[in-house]
Amino acid sequence: MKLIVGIIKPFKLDDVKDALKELGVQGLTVSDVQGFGRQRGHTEVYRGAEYTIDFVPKVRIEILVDDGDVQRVTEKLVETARTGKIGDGKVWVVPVETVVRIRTGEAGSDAL
Amino acid sequence: MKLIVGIIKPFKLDDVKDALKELGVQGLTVSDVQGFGRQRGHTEVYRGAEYTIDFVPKVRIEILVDDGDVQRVTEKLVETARTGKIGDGKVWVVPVETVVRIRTGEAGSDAL
Amino acid sequence: MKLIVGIIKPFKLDDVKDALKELGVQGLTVSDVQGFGRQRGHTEVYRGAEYTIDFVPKVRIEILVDDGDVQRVTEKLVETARTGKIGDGKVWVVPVETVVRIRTGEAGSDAL
Amino acid sequence: MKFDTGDTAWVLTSAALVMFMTPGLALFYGGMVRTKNILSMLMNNFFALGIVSVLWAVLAYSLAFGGEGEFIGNFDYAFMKDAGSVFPPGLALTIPPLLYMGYQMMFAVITPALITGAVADRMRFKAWVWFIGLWVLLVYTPVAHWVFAPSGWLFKEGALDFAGGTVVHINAGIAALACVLVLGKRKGWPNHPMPPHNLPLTLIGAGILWFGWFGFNAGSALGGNGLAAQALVNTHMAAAAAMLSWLVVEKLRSGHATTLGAASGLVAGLVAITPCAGFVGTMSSIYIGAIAGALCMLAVSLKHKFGYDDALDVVGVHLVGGIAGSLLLGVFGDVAINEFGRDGIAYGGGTGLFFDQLLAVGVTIVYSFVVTMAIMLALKKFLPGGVRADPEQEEEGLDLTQHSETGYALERA
Amino acid sequence: MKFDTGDTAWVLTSAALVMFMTPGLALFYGGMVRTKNILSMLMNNFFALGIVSVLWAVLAYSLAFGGEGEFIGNFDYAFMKDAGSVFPPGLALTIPPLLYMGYQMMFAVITPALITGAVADRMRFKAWVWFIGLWVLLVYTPVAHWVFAPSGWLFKEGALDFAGGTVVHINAGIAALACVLVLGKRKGWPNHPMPPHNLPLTLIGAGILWFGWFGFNAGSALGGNGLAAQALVNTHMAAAAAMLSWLVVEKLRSGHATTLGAASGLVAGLVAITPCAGFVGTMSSIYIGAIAGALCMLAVSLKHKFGYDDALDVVGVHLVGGIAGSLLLGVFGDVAINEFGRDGIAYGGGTGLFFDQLLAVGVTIVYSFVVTMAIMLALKKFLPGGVRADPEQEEEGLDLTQHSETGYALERA
Amino acid sequence: MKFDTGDTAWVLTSAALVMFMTPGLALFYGGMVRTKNILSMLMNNFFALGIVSVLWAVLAYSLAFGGEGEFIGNFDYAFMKDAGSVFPPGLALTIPPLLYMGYQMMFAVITPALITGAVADRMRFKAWVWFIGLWVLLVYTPVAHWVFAPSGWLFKEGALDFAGGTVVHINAGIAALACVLVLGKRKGWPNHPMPPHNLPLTLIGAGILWFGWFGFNAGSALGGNGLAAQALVNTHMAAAAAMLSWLVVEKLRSGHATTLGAASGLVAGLVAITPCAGFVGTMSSIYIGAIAGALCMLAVSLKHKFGYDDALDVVGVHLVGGIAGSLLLGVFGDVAINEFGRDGIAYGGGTGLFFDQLLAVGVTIVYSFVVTMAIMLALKKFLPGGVRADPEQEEEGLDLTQHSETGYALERA
Ligand SMILES: Nc1ncnc2c1ncn2[C@@H]1O[C@H](COP(=O)(O)OP(=O)(O)O)[C@@H](O)[C@H]1O
Ligand SMILES: Nc1ncnc2c1ncn2[C@@H]1O[C@H](COP(=O)(O)OP(=O)(O)O)[C@@H](O)[C@H]1O
Ligand SMILES: Nc1ncnc2c1ncn2[C@@H]1O[C@H](COP(=O)(O)OP(=O)(O)O)[C@@H](O)[C@H]1O
Repeated sequence: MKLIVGIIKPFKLDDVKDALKELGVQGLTVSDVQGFGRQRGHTEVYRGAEYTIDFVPKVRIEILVDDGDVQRVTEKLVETARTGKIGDGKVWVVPVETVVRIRTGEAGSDAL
Repeated sequence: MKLIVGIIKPFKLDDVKDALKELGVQGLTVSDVQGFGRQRGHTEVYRGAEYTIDFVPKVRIEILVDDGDVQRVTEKLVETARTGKIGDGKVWVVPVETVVRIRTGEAGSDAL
Repeated sequence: MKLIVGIIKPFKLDDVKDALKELGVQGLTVSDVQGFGRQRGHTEVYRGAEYTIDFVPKVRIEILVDDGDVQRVTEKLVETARTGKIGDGKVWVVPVETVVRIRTGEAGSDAL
Repeated sequence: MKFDTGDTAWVLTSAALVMFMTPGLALFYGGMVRTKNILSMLMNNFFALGIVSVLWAVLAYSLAFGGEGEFIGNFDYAFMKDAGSVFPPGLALTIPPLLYMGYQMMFAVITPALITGAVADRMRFKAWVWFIGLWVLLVYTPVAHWVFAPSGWLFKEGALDFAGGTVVHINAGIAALACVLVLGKRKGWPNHPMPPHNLPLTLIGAGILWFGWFGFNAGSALGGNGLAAQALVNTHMAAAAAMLSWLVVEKLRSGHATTLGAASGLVAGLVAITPCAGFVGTMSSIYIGAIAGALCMLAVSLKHKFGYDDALDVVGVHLVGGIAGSLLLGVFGDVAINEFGRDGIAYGGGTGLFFDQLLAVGVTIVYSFVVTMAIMLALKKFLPGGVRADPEQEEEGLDLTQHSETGYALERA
Repeated sequence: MKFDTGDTAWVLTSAALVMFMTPGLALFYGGMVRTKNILSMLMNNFFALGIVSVLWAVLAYSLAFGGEGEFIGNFDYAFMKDAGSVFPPGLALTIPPLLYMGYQMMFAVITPALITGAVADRMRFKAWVWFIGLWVLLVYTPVAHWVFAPSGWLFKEGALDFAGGTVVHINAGIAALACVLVLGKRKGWPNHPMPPHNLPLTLIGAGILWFGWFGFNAGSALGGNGLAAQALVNTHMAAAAAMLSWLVVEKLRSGHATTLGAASGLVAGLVAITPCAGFVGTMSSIYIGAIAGALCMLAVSLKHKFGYDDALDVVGVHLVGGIAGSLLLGVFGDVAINEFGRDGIAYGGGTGLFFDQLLAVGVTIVYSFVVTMAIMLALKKFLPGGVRADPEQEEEGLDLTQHSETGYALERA
Repeated sequence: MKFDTGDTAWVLTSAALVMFMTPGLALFYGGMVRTKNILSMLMNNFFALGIVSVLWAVLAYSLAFGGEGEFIGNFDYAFMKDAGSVFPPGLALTIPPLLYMGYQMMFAVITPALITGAVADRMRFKAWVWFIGLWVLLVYTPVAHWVFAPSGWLFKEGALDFAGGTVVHINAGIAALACVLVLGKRKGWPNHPMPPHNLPLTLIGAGILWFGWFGFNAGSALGGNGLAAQALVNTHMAAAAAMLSWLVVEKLRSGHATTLGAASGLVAGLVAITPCAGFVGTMSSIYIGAIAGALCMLAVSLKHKFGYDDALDVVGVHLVGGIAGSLLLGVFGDVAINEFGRDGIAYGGGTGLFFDQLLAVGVTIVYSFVVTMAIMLALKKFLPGGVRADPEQEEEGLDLTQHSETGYALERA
């Protein structure tokens, strides 16, 4: 069991969700995050004082998948989230030891 | 050292926190997330146009625990967060290599 | 490849970001979270009714690093985020199996 | 007909100001509910502007001010017949009769709107629609007739109510109690904290209420005259004094003076001065405000003691503040301020006025409580689905389940 | 000169109220856009208060009300020459002439501001700056002259417009259509959901609009008199009735009565009653409101059918509501209410008024559409950068890209 | 006594409008602070409505307007004795005397409220409570007497101040400077960015301020007359012109025209026109506004240059704008507009008025600065806990630490 984590551009979320759904992914969890990286932030001006905001709004996606699905899902995610411009984000994979579905107590693949 | 991550229904947060506290858990970290899964989202209407919102508000809990506590804590979490209805969420466990308490620099179990 | 996760006090974020940048860290991702721990929350009063809020606002930082950088980055993070008062937070390290840069598809260290 | 342009100008302005109070009230309450119910609160109040206004033109004005009955009006002005050209019997004003009708309408709108604060977070929208229509016709209209119409029995009795202490505040406050007794407590109340989701919204509302209340009270002088000036100053003073006294009591009891306390206190003062505004002097208005602020601060804990879930303290503020003001008028009434008023205990008038006020208060409480209870029980029984949202709907929030909307989508995206 | 103090008081108040409508409109619209464009919306509206007011004093008032031409004013009052001391030809009022100029100014401000709702989310600020200046001079000014100036040809024709059904609402509504045709659709419209980011803000705006509209319509009686009272009551009734009818249609079609629907409906009613406010009776205002509310609810789907991206339904509400009101005046006009009015079809006046109204509506639509289109096309061609934000700017939001600001930083930090 | 109903109607309306400005100011400032201090800001302003109003009735009105002293009033009207029935010596108005007292009260409330913008984010609530009481009695009251009371020495000197340029804006602006010098800089200022947390709130406030300012300035004509009309139009024009000039300068300097700039500019214009509103012509008001907008835009950077932490630019806007307006009156004053005014330099009056204005400005600055400084130093020394929140409290925010509340709980839950 693995956890795929993706940091993507917010406006790509719907596309990514739809693409993964098509691929058979049954669930995922997202949150709003702020990214710092190569992509520049922006400048804001308040009464003549300039502030540089280094952080850029991003969305973080978490998807639990069976080991065998990791590659397919990762590739799909990368492909769909890509715009080709700086700031498209990262995807990484973390090992997971157990997964439980709270409702039923099922564990492992059944819990997805 | 392990990290237990739980996605639960927001209104269960207080119960879960209290139950884990009783169990001896000294700390945890939560964030607001949006879940997509079997549980249906909802429909919103603005001037006659309908929008389907697929995401459901959830709360994400992270708890660092000693290896020996993983099962107890996971079970308690699952038990307390359960309503039996679709959308109760998931719990998963990730291996952790180091933990440090920022205040003191203590590492490992002492850092919890 | 590792993922360093830190829970810190919100007002330390800028210092931490600047310190890590100096160290050569090229990117990181942050989110707003609520922490529960030794640090006490606060009390709010509405029309005479008192509510105890157990959660304290914290910021969560995620940094993907090469295995060789883990110690340096962790130490810097701990050092910069420290105030010495209860509630300074935790840092932990999780193994990562793959990292991909969405824009280019580069993997591993090149993706950072 | 020729009217006084200055008097007309002031009452036109006042009508606009009183209209503005209902959106103000919506915001005042709206900021106090939880995020998931904000639109429901706004909707219930704005809806009052829709339904009550139309009902007023069609029927309720006539029932409140038509004819010379003691207990209820008649159908003389139904569907606006003649309402634009003649005054209700016993009234001779210097403003257009239609303006009197319009000005009174704004009071009929805001009175049931006050009840939204009590039934918050759990009443079905459909039930509110039925409730408000019935309540205006069966409760507001007769009470307004008794007190405001010159032929009304409480008016004749000598009870005074300058701008609606009994008709508006006590009436709505006791009705709120009846409503919550039928509805029951919100899920989780009182153990689960339900703090205000947006206090700045509440403070916007408080500001608008204070502003609009000048139209409510000083407009009730029905002209641009010295009495209006007295009512305006009294209104302001009572709000100020009540804010201070609420904060003092709060500070002494819980250790903090809160922003919500300031907003609540000023409203308590505005409520209490409503019946008195044109009958008492300036210093009296300060005393009345100060007493009401402290009293209402104490009264908002009653619900915890007695266990009724009056969500946003309509009972603690409007019922208690309204009773305080109506009875204190029996103490501070001063004929030197208004020749059509009466002297209270402190001005050598003895206890006569006080007991007439007590009568009016008691009668309003009993009538409004009983009839409101009957309406709610009838709706509970006969309205398909009843008066209360399902537990799941309550959990998910009224905005989504009643209106298919959410209040905020603030993340940048 | 000696004026009537009461009339002056009411028009002073009304001028203030109409000014307040533009911030109200900014909030009403602002709540409906996405978070990233909230400030752009507020800015476009506040900017209207700046630029139009100065233009008005310098030139536009003179072009609208100077001289006795049929089609356009002259330069008599340019740079405020004499504007403070004499009335436009054909007007003899009981208020200071300068106040008339100031009151009319508030209308000139809000009319182009209405267009901001259509061009939302994509028009460059620089383009808006140029557009609004040109539009006020080339479109608003002549239409106001035709309809409001006693020497204007539509005025003489007998067309009636109490407070701006043609001049304000139809004019802005059709201009909004021309603007969005030139601008094109927003990225992602209509597939990508773009729900309102802050409906409580919209409701604050709706409350302010309702309140301010009393100044707009009842102020147009230009005095504290019976006509003002009638206009005030009509305004209120139409808003109430339109809210109800919008909600009923909405409920029947989509299964829910929404808060945004209530806010939209009341605005539709206010729009429709604007031309009629001082020419029809109270019951008629209820009918007009009820028809307009239902009609506009249906009309907001037209954009989906025809594929023009009128972001916040300026066409559906202001154009359609304005046409409805202007034509219904041909039905419900009643000389008994206003001797300077005319009887409509329902009051035995035959179809004469109706066809004069139709003429005024048609002429306004054609003129405003053509000239607005020309302005937009010229700006698109000659303004460096054109009228529309780059796709990246649109994506990032106008607040950051046009104004270097963000609306909210609500996290506690 | 018989008064003019129209004049009374307008001043009643104006009093309500000026009251509404204080909540408006609270929102204007409130949007600009950080989330953790929003309630503190709202509270400090609302509290001004409470404490100052009661003080006014009890003592301050009498000290400001009682008797015929040159430097200070007396106790004639203390505890409202006679204040409801007689005018202050030298005044003969067509409105009820009590209304004059009430109208003036609203000015006394908002003047110290202006200072809240400077001391934001760090002053203890308890210190504010003491400060505002002392400041109203020791600073506001005498200055108001000198300038507004016919027996006041600056009034007799010939200095003009139509609606409070010296008494309100310069007075509060210089006091703000004294306060921040004693308080010191906020933790992290100026390196740490402290952007506004809710600009829509600020824009709501700006809209309310503009609206209410019609009562402030046009109400100061104390009747529904031509002078009120002139003041209303001037007020509007100056706000509009100042918004434009602020935006132009901002655009030239930083490359962007911002929404906060529009809001700030319009307030700068309103401030500057305050002393002039009833003494200058319409075109002059445009010039005054345009100058003030540009000047204040430049002045808000002074704090960075000199290193005083005037959080929300009370000095840059109110002090500088107030001085600009008071002195420009010496240039643009025109007896043709107001027979009780004087001609300025541009109208052939020579430099006499200008120097009288300069005197009034200088005296106000010196007096207010010195006494405010003394009050703050005394509080710092003698008030247990001092004037400033602890560093930890500042970090955690004033809302939680002073009032045990938080502004928002917006997550759906
Ligand atoms: N080392 C890192 N650890 C965690 N998150 C990162 C890291 N580097 C980048 N990110 C995340 O990825 C986002 C995009 O990275 P950026 O360097 O801007 O562009 P790109 O991925 O196209 O090279 C950042 O905003 C941040 O959220
Ligand atoms: N594969 C997954 N990866 C990550 N999160 C998931 C996954 N599946 C479900 N979730 C999370 O769990 C929540 C509940 O899942 P859902 O399928 O709705 O119900 P249940 O857990 O009862 O089967 C989702 O809203 C989502 O946040
Ligand atoms: N076991 C844990 N698992 C996850 N997060 C934790 C845990 N313990 C503490 N935290 C996080 O660290 C923060 C600081 O912890 P706390 O116990 O208050 O102080 P300290 O780290 O100084 O001992 C908490 O608010 C919480 O976010």
